Amino acid sequence: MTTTRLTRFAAALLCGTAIAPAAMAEEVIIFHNWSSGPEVAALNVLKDNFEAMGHTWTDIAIPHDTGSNVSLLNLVTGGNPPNVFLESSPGFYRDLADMGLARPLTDWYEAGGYLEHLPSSVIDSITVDGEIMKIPTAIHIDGMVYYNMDVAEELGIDPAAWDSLDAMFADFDTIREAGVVPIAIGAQQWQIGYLTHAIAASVAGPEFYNAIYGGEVNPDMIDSEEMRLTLDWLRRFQEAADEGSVNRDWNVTTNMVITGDALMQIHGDWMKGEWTAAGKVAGEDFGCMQIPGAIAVPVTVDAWGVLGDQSEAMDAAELDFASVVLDPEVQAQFAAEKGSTPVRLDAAGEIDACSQAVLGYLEDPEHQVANPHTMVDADWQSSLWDVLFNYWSDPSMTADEAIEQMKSNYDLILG
Amino acid sequence: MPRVSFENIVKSYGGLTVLDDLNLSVEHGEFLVLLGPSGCGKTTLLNLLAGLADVTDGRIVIGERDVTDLDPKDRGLAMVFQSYALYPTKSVRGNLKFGLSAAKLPREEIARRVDWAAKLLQIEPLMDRRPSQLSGGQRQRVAIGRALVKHADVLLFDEPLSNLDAKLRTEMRLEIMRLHDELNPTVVYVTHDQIEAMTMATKIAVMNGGVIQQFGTPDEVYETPANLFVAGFIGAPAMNLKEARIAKADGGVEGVFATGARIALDDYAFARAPQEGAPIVVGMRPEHFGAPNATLDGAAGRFVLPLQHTERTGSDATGYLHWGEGLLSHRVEPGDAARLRPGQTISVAFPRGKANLFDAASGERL
Amino acid sequence: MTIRWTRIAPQIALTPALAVTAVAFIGSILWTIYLSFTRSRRVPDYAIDWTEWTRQYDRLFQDAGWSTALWNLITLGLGSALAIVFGFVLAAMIDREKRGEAFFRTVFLYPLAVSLIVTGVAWRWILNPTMGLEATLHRWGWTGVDFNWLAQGDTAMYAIILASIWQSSGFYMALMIAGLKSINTEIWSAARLDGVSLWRLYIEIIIPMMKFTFLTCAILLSLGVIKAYDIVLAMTNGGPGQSTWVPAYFVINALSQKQNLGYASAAAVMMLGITLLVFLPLVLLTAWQNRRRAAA
Amino acid sequence: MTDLSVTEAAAGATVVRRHPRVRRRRGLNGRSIAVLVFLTMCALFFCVPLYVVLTTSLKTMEEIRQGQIFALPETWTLEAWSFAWNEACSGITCEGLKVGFWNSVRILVPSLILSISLAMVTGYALALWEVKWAGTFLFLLFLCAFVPLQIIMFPLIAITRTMGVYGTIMGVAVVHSVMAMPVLTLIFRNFYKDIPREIMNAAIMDSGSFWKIFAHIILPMSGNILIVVLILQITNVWNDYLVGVTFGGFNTQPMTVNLANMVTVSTGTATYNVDMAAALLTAIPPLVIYFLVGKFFVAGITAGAIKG
Repeated sequence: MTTTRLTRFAAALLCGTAIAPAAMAEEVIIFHNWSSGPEVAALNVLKDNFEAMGHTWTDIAIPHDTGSNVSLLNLVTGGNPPNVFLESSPGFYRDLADMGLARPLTDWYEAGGYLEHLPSSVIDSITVDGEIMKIPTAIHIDGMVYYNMDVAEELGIDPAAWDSLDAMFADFDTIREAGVVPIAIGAQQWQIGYLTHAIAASVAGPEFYNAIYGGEVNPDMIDSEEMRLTLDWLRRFQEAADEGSVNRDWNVTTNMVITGDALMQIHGDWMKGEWTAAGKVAGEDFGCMQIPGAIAVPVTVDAWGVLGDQSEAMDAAELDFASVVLDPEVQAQFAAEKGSTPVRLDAAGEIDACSQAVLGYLEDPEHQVANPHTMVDADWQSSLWDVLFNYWSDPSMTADEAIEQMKSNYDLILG
Repeated sequence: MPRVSFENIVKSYGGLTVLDDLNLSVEHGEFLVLLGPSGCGKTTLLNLLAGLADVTDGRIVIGERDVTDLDPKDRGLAMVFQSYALYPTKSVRGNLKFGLSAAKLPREEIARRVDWAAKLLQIEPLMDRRPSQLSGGQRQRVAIGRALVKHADVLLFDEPLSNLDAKLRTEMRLEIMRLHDELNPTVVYVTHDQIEAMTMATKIAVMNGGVIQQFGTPDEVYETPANLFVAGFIGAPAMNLKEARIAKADGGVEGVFATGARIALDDYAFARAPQEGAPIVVGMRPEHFGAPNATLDGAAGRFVLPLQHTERTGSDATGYLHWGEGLLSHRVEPGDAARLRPGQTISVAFPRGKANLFDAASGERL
Repeated sequence: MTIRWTRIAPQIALTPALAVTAVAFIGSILWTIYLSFTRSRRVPDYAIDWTEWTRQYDRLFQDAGWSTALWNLITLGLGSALAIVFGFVLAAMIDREKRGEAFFRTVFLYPLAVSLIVTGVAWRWILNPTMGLEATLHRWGWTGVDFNWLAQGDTAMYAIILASIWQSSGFYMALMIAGLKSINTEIWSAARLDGVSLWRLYIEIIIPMMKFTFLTCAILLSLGVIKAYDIVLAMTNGGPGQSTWVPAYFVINALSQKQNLGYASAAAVMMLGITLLVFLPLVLLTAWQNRRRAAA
Repeated sequence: MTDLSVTEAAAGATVVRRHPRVRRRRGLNGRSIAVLVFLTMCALFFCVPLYVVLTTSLKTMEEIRQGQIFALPETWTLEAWSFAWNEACSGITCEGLKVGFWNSVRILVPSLILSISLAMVTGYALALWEVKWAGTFLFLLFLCAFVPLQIIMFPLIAITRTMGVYGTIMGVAVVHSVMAMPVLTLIFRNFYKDIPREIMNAAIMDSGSFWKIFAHIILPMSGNILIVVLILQITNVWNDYLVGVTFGGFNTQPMTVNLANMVTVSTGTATYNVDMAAALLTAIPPLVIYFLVGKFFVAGITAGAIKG
């Protein structure tokens, strides 16, 4: 690390990052795949603070399911690489390292004293092969239950009282009779994939979860009681889905709950952003909780990576970006807009009821597992999603058939 | 000034040899007509000269220059095409100018030459029209004008009159001859029309099967055809070619036809002395026959044969007599033709010194 | 030898096109074929393990998604073939009944100007179960009608076929009209004099005479079906499940979701094979037609 | 399932020939009426999507939720149109479809210039000049014309990456030009092939310059085929999705990609009126071309498909 850069760190630390005038204004190209309203609002928090430092934020967004990974990798290796990118996959950082374009940030974290403010699960998720490679920006729980409290009240149901999925499903008939969709589901491949791993963590527990979604897949666990349990619950969810669920976007689905057409949704808690965007207040208009009876919850840590082998000015600008993301105030604002939970334990500002609940779940390290994206082989996960979505879409497909397909996929991909 | 010569030209397409070791040269200011049936290689030869096709082997020399490997535009040629090949998007003036401006001539020079050609060919009122607005004859004039403005030493014509009606064809023939007299370029003219060849050429090269059968003045080609092909090809109606055998009697030489008729050949200038009984072909032009039933003093042969039919072609008429399996044609006074009846026996006489003799086996002139 | 620009200039002018063909097409195809034998993931890995160089293909043949994609390709091909039939019927009717020819042609052809993404968006909206056609029909009292095709795996393909027929029928109609117009008018008169019924005239005379047009349409259609990607993306994005996957979608999915370059390459090579299968008849057809024309 | 790149197909862009046929005015008999009724019904089927999309785009969301997809709007409003054009979001930028529109235009112009000039010169050289390997090359082009993008996608990504144009407007334009080159070349070649040999010979004797003959003689004769190819290529490029989404980068993606993004990930409730307005906005340019120069359009898209 050069002396000039060290000086800049010192200056940044002294003055407080957000207001530090940048020595050199850079046009920083930022790649992400966020596009819904709350996501964009949260990005704008970063953007405003970052541009206040004199830099320019040039945005490139490729929506989730159009192959952002391929684009990102090719942009990086091509003539126009983004400097900052929203990317969790550890394999991606390994590829970057192979190309000499990785930028380890361990020194910077240590110099800035950031590590003591981050939960250990977050530090784990941003570490790739021993070096910190990413800048965590938000924590999400992948499978939270959000419900419309007004509707629950009208129906005379208290979701908070459910202590298991069985108890939850037991109320569905009552809810349907009142003309309300009990659970709103958007049946797109990735949503079903997320729902499944949330169910897996919830009903089958961390050991099974990590055997399937962890860095090291254990083939013996594919054909297991836990897998059958997970698949059986998935089938029950499918049977409970309404007619319009096919190919419905998650935020459209959330809106069904907001408008009272449906009672609840199980999804990543980024859906909170939709609620707050609609002017609803957590704990008053909508309730949030983990899946009833959950053994563990899957945690997503959204994180940015920065590109190495850049000009000195760009290197500095990238670190400016990192310091903006990890600024306690920015963390709180960002979390409020996106509906996430801050990654910093000392994030300034108000924490709403839902985030308080999340922080409660996260207190117990045994109660959490990591989002598959940050851990697992992309090919294996994609093949899992293929099988799961087929299973979802074809009611005649049995759990055994699904397990058979998974086993053969394992042999082909990882075997 | 240019003399055009082809030396040992070979041209083949793939495995097919079209021209094989062809030699031909034409002197400056001559009007050479390449004459032959379609597919005889005459257009190929012209394209080789123009550079539009490449020789497989041999040399083409224009003047002192070996042009074999030159691009067409560098050979000092101009060409008039069968379909005129006018540039459809350019006006007449544009058509005339294109080659000149491509050669980067000064503007005034171009204008001068275009005006000169327009005047020479009387196409001044048409200068701003498009080719599609011109009649066939006008297009032909423009095409010729386009070739003339280049002041090329050698002018090439590729069957330029074949798309015109008979009347225009005659007019344009005269026009081309006038231009040749005035400007005196070397001309190579391809046609399959023997009338064009006979009227315009100073030299004719009769081609068949990629081989030059005879090269000479129109008179030579007509009067003393070098072989059976030329004999049969030149002249309309065609020369009568009848098989015969040499018979020597009383020190004279006679030809005895299969029909038994005889013809005296004493006056024929044999290249070498004929052998008794040698098979020959006797060529007799229809117009050399005397009038039917008229007596002809000193006739070489006299034939009395039944008439099959007569044909009248305006200024002329031809009678056809049964000759064994075939026919013998002879010129008839047009006025007489109407009086002759099919089946009527007619006596015709062939004069001395007019017959052409060919070796039956090789077809060559004896 | 002197330099002859008339020989050299065209060759120079052809160099860019030649380079594009050599690099972007031939070179790239060979590259993809090579990659299909490797275990490349996100980035190319040029090592080939010769003990299992067919690994990607083995996986492909065992992949349920791939066989679904192949079946869907056939379904889509057969289903879209209706567009040819439909196109011919429209063309024949327009050609016989001159009235309104310009109007009908314009109407039947306009979907062709619309991109497949837009086509997908429009039809997805029409087939929307809660606010679209089905809802309207139910409101009109036809509650028995089920138009929620996109929601079920076994009908989603029909929705895609419907949209593609809508989009492409006009094109085949235009080809057929051209084919019909090239038929000698005297045949119609002759048939009328002979008192042949219209049905028999079409089936026994006109259609056999247009067999070349039909064949052309069929080949164009097949090539279009192989390339079908946009319409699937816009209508169903492959779902529900993998029920509307087609090979073109499979390749993109393998590249972007599975991040498996080797696997995507193997699938792409199979796509090339299918294209060649369709292409071969086209070459033969062209040769046959040339010979026929030469004979005529 | 005919996307336009297929319809160009084989070769030869002879403008569809119309044999003038005698129009017989017959009375309306039973069969005529049946045929006309059938055709009218088909026409209705073809118009339904346009009607539905258009009316939806002019409605408010409240009206749309009533599920009267075929009803005319009660209150006509252009709000959705202006929202789609000016405000709709694609990523963090909420500047509407106009961004994509201008991107499409910026992609279109260089790709037209590149592909058409390359194809024209190549077609001209192959058709009118003597090149020994022309036959082999033509066959290769014929093969290439049918290669789906997927097969050469990764190599093309790598190539454009090396050229430094991946993820730029130029990159998208280059890929479009490459993909269109074989077909357009065949079309031009088949058109030029019919130019009489003698005109070329005359020009060769007059000038002999490859480029001068092209500029002065051949180009002025190419008017019709240029229009045909222009229409073909404009519709192709404008309606493309795959090239745009694969090779487009920093907000340089064409309108179709913007549209797809907008439709799949909209903010909050699905705003079908905005989606439909956006779809129409995307479809307008090729539709305008179609309705303005329909005859050439038909010739364009059927170019080559009908040989003889």
